[in-house]
Amino acid sequence: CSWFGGDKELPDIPEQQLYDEAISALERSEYQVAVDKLQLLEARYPFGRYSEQAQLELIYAYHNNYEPDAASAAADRFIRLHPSHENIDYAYYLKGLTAFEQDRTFFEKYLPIDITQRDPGAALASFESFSTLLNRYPDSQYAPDAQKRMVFLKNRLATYEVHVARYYMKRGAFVAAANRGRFVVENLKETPAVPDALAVMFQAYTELGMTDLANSAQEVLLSNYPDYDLKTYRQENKSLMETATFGLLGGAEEPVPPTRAINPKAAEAAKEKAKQERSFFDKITFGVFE
Amino acid sequence: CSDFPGVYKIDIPQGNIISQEAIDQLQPGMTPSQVRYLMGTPLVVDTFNGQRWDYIYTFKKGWDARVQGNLSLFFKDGLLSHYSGDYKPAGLQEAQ
Amino acid sequence: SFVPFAVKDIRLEGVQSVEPGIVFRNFPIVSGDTVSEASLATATKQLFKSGYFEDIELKREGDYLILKVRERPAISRIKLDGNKVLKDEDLLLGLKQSGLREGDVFKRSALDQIRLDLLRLYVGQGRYGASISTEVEPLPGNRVSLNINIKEGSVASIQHINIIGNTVFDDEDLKDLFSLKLPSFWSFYTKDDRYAREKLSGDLERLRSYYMDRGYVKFAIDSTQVSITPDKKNVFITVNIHEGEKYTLKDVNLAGNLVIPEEELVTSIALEAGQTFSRKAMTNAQETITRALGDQGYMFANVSPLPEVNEEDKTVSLKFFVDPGKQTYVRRINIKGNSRTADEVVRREMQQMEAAIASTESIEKTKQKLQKTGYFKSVNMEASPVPGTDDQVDLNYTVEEQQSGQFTASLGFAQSEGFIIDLGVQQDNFFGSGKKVGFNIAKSTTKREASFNYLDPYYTVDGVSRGFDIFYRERDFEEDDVSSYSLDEYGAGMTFGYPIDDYQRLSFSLGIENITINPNSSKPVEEIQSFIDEEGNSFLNLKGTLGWTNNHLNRAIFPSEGYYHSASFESAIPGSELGYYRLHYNTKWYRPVVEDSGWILGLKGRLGYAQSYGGQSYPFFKNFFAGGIKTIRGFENNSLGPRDSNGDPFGGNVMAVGGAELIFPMPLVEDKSGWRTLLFVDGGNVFASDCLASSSASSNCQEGIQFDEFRYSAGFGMTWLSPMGPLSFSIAKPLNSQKGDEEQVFQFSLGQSF
Amino acid sequence: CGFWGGSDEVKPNELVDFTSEKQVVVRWSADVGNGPGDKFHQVVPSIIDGRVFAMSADGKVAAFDEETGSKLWSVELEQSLLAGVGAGSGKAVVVTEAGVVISLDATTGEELWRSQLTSEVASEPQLNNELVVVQLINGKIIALEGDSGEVRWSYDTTLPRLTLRGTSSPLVALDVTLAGLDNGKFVALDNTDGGVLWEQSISIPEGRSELERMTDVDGKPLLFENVIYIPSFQGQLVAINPFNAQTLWAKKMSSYRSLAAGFGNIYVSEANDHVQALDSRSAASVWKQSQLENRQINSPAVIGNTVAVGDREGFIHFMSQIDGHFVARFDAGSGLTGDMKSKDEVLYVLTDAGRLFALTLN
Repeated sequence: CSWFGGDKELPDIPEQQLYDEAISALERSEYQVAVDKLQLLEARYPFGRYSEQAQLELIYAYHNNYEPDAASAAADRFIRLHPSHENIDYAYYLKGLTAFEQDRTFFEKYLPIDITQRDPGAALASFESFSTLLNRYPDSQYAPDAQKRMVFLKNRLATYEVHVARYYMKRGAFVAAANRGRFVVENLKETPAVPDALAVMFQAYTELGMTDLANSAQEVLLSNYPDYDLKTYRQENKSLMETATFGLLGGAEEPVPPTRAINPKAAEAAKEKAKQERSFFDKITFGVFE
Repeated sequence: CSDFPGVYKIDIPQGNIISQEAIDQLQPGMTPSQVRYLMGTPLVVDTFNGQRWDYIYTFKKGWDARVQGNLSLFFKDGLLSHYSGDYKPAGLQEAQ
Repeated sequence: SFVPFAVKDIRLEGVQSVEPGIVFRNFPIVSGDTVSEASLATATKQLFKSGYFEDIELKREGDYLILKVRERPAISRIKLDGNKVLKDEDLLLGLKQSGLREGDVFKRSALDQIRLDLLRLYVGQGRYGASISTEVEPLPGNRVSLNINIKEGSVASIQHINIIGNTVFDDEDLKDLFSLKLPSFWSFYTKDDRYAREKLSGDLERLRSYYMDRGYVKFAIDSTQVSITPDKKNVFITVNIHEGEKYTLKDVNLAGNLVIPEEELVTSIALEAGQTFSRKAMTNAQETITRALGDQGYMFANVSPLPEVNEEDKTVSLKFFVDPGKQTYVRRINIKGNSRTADEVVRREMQQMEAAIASTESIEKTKQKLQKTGYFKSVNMEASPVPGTDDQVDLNYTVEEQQSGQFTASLGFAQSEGFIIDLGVQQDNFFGSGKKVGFNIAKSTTKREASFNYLDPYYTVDGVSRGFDIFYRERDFEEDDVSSYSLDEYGAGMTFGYPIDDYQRLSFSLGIENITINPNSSKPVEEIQSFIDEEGNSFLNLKGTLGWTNNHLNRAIFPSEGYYHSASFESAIPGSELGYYRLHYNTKWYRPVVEDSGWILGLKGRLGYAQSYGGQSYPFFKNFFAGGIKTIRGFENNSLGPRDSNGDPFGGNVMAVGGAELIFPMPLVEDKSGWRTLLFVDGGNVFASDCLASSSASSNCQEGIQFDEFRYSAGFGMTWLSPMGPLSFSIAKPLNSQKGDEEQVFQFSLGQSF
Repeated sequence: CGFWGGSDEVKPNELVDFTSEKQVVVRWSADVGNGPGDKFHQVVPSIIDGRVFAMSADGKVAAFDEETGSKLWSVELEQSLLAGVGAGSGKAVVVTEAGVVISLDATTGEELWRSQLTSEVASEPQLNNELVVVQLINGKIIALEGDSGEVRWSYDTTLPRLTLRGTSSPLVALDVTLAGLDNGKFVALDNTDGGVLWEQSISIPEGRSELERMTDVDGKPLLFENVIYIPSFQGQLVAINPFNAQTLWAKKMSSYRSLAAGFGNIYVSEANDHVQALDSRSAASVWKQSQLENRQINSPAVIGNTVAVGDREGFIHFMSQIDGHFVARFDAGSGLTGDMKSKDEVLYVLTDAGRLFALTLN
């Protein structure tokens, strides 16, 4: 005895009518209605004449209905079920598009948030779907647009890497900064961030005193981007104290080569020497400004 | 009041730890994978010159000056030939 | 025999609802191919694999190939009835997991699997008596409807748990270890009297470790019997154990490549000969060694304990075999989930560097520091080895952001003052920049204010913070039912802070403020009047503050473990028109009652002492106040402590406030991380160390701290992390309120979390 | 339909009214503490040398005179008991919940010896002149020396993961012990060393879920005219000639209760609470009484020309051995989870609440 209303008996709507209603809902961009109709169609007539077309339209409907996860799941399902379908490139394209949209979230449009410094997760997923589309179906009608979006994504990822590299320079982790720069040069070629990446590599290797690596980075940079204003890290960032005291106390030191010490005893000696040298100002401000 | 606590700066270790006992086992003619087995994977790789591996170790303890030591290994047609840098492997010649 | 022939064309027979296009796509033979017996067989197999057809037949008519197929029906509807305890969605989900959904191809063989899966769902709920029958009803267009009717039967509850062979510990202690219990008053809610095999194996494991942790190395569970009554309503569990002897630890030694000096390791694992052998102590020691190695970069070290039992003297000699593996380096640190917070704001908290030796200690400290920022609801880290290397890992941090800070906006209109507005924004992570920004504009009966504050916690990369604030404020204390005067203040300040180690910070700030007192002429207050006569009513004050904090809490919001101290010394710098100093000390301490059970014990304490210097009289408006949701709940805001000549609360220059809290998990809520519920006891008061000259009787000013003047209250508090910021409310009952105290049972605040 | 789930709760059949042809006479009745309780213990009184022995779940053991029902002795063991009292050759033996076998002197109730077992015993010990044989719920059968409690031999078998509560109890003859096990097997063991003389599987597990694969032999085997009849749950009722282990007949039938025999019939309380009479020679169904469905009846007991079964509500139904129609009914006052024992035209009944009746029919 069912208490809450009998089992709702769905009338068997003929396949053709269901499909037409779904398509017209799409045209009127009532995407929620379209999604429901297409889901019903797929459930009632799984192998009907329209089943494949319905699955494709479903991805598009989810995408416009701001359900990115459902859209990419539907796309995956379509790719799995119909590997050799003629417009499977459309599925890959839609999958890439949903991830792309997801990345440029609400914030970027309305709030002053620099997206290139945020989580690149969605951008990576979008990049991968577009690249599968390009190498599997180079002549697909969606390839040019996908190509354009990939360039945007690559730049975004490269800028992100350079941001991180700059942080590590500030932190003094020079090998880490150099490797982040190298990641851009090796994997994200032809992006506007490449010269900055090379500059960071040059600065990091200079700080590490690895002159030949620094020179080769500088050479590649200046040969490809002759008018790049390349400065060492120290010139670029006068010491904090100088800015805090408007240039009165801290002079711009030349890049002091790191004290070379192979064994611990030498390290101790170097530390002692460095201790006396701490400037008087540095002491009274408890090293706050160093 | 020089012992009043200054700003705490975390230590910054960077690069591969190089042990004398490992580099003394380096022999000319070794293959890259043998070198990698002994010394570990180099953290600094020269994108523009595959024939040289740089093992660099640098450590900045708090405010003390940064301590550093490095060892560059050069390969000739794929095999270890010579080295340069602060560490002196016993079995190899230094590059001129 | 079969003669290969060129297929002129392929004709389909028996196709009803499946689209011909699908058939040809899965049948890799096209007209014009020459076909052999083998190629036909593989083609048919592939078509069959597509799952659309029950039977496929190939016939040859001249050069035509006839493909005769019989379609498998598709399930177009699954109808469930008779299920009340398990809803349709749960059952359909269960079916989906075993690969059956509306729209799938129907395979008769799957019917039995369906019955079994549904039965298992019911057995999982302890309903052993359930019975399920399925029926396939054909529908037009080669589709079927699957009708499943269910008789759920009643729940089997555990009637009897018996442990045989226990001599050392009695039945009650051992049964307490079990999650399976005999029916009790609470069973309708906890459902702990329902048998489930996984629960039993978990209980047996707990029993085994209970014995193994108390020296019974040879403990064994001989056998376990689970039996059920014929009416499937009662379950009986009997566990037969063999305790064996109690063993003590004979000696501990370490073998293998230790990398860390042996004495250091042996002292760190704190296992002495002679103590009762305990498996838990053994695994703890193993973890200590693994972590010690991890701190030196040996992330993939493995330490295997080898206990050798010698029967004669009932002792165990414990040997740890240490294999450090290769020193591991961190190649890249990836941060995910920060859609609002900038990468650098997360990365700057990290102690572990890229391209550096990996250290479990700094990785663990990173997680703690990220949680202490208060920007994230959860932080987890996964290390994934770098392919192609055996000594490099990438660290992947996933953070889940949460609203940190709060936002208040209220607009109103009152005849007496016209337009009332109170707009306040306080963001700790302003647009994800990691900077603390706050401003508020208020115009209401009690105050008119416009203030702005800014703090950059990472002015330098080491965490030197720099901030400043600027404010204009008129506050009428009488409306706030404190003594009747109003205060106009405006000023600005600058502050610097820096860490002196991982947990402690020092800070200095310099501020300049101009204060004007305007006493309420209609209700003069003697104390205020006598102060103004001596010192005048407007002051320019240059104040400096020295601060020290030592924060070992494990999280900024809802800490559950650790302690926190902070002390500050604020003083008017000589030469300003005021001469006073204020000392303030604040401490918090949390400890879980039972490890990760959600039950936490918390203690809080605040002390304050202020005094004037240089012969000037002490500025009353720098007094401490007590009472209200921030100090002693259950009493009106700022209503405790000495009274002025009109009998209004006047605050005091000595404060002692404390409290104890029992935090418990929020019932009935799935995601408990956004809630904190607790029972609390608050106590304390403010006092005046020397009374201002005042003749009227009502000012009952006694000097110094009077313990019998302490006020206590107890009650229930709750905080919810709303999108607008932490919302807290408390219901408290004052325990010893005296005449004149203003009680307030229900109190509410936005922006302050317990 | 019920509001709290469980709406399709199985309800016992109503009592059928009939013209009773016989009167039930209570010869005597006595009290045994608060009785074996209703935790589905298959407790049954034992009658040896003019004494009736009974027990209560909280550790009371008592002996009553067979004729008068007067209490001869009673002992408080302060340890809870699960199974009934096994009596024979001057001893009364019980097993506590903690697996301790306690042997008492049949005449005085004074304790003779104790022996700790490795698991629980849920059916009363069986005795012959030399041995005390107990069947444990972990699949072991252990024979203890009658006078000292030393273990002479022990037989072990593996059990399925889920079994029915309770076990059968072995038929102990002079030189052989016949036992039905919880894994559907039936073994004959040599009393000297416990060696397996022969083994027969009574019920083979079918179906996929643990519940469907339960095949316990929980009822006690019945020796009737030199043939052993063995009931099993979700399996078969099998008749075997114990001397050459030949199976005479096997009939698909599910029962977890013991059997009774009379007038050439074998009486079975089936799992679905139908009482059936089968011809002992051919296993043909003589009659079937199904009006007691869902009343959770216990094992049948023959008294006079009737066969009696008790139910969970405490009614004892007497049926004619000829055609199974109801002849008399007696209200024992509280549930009958344990089985009843008939001896010399007297039916001894121990109710869950601990009331011991000696009933006769006239």
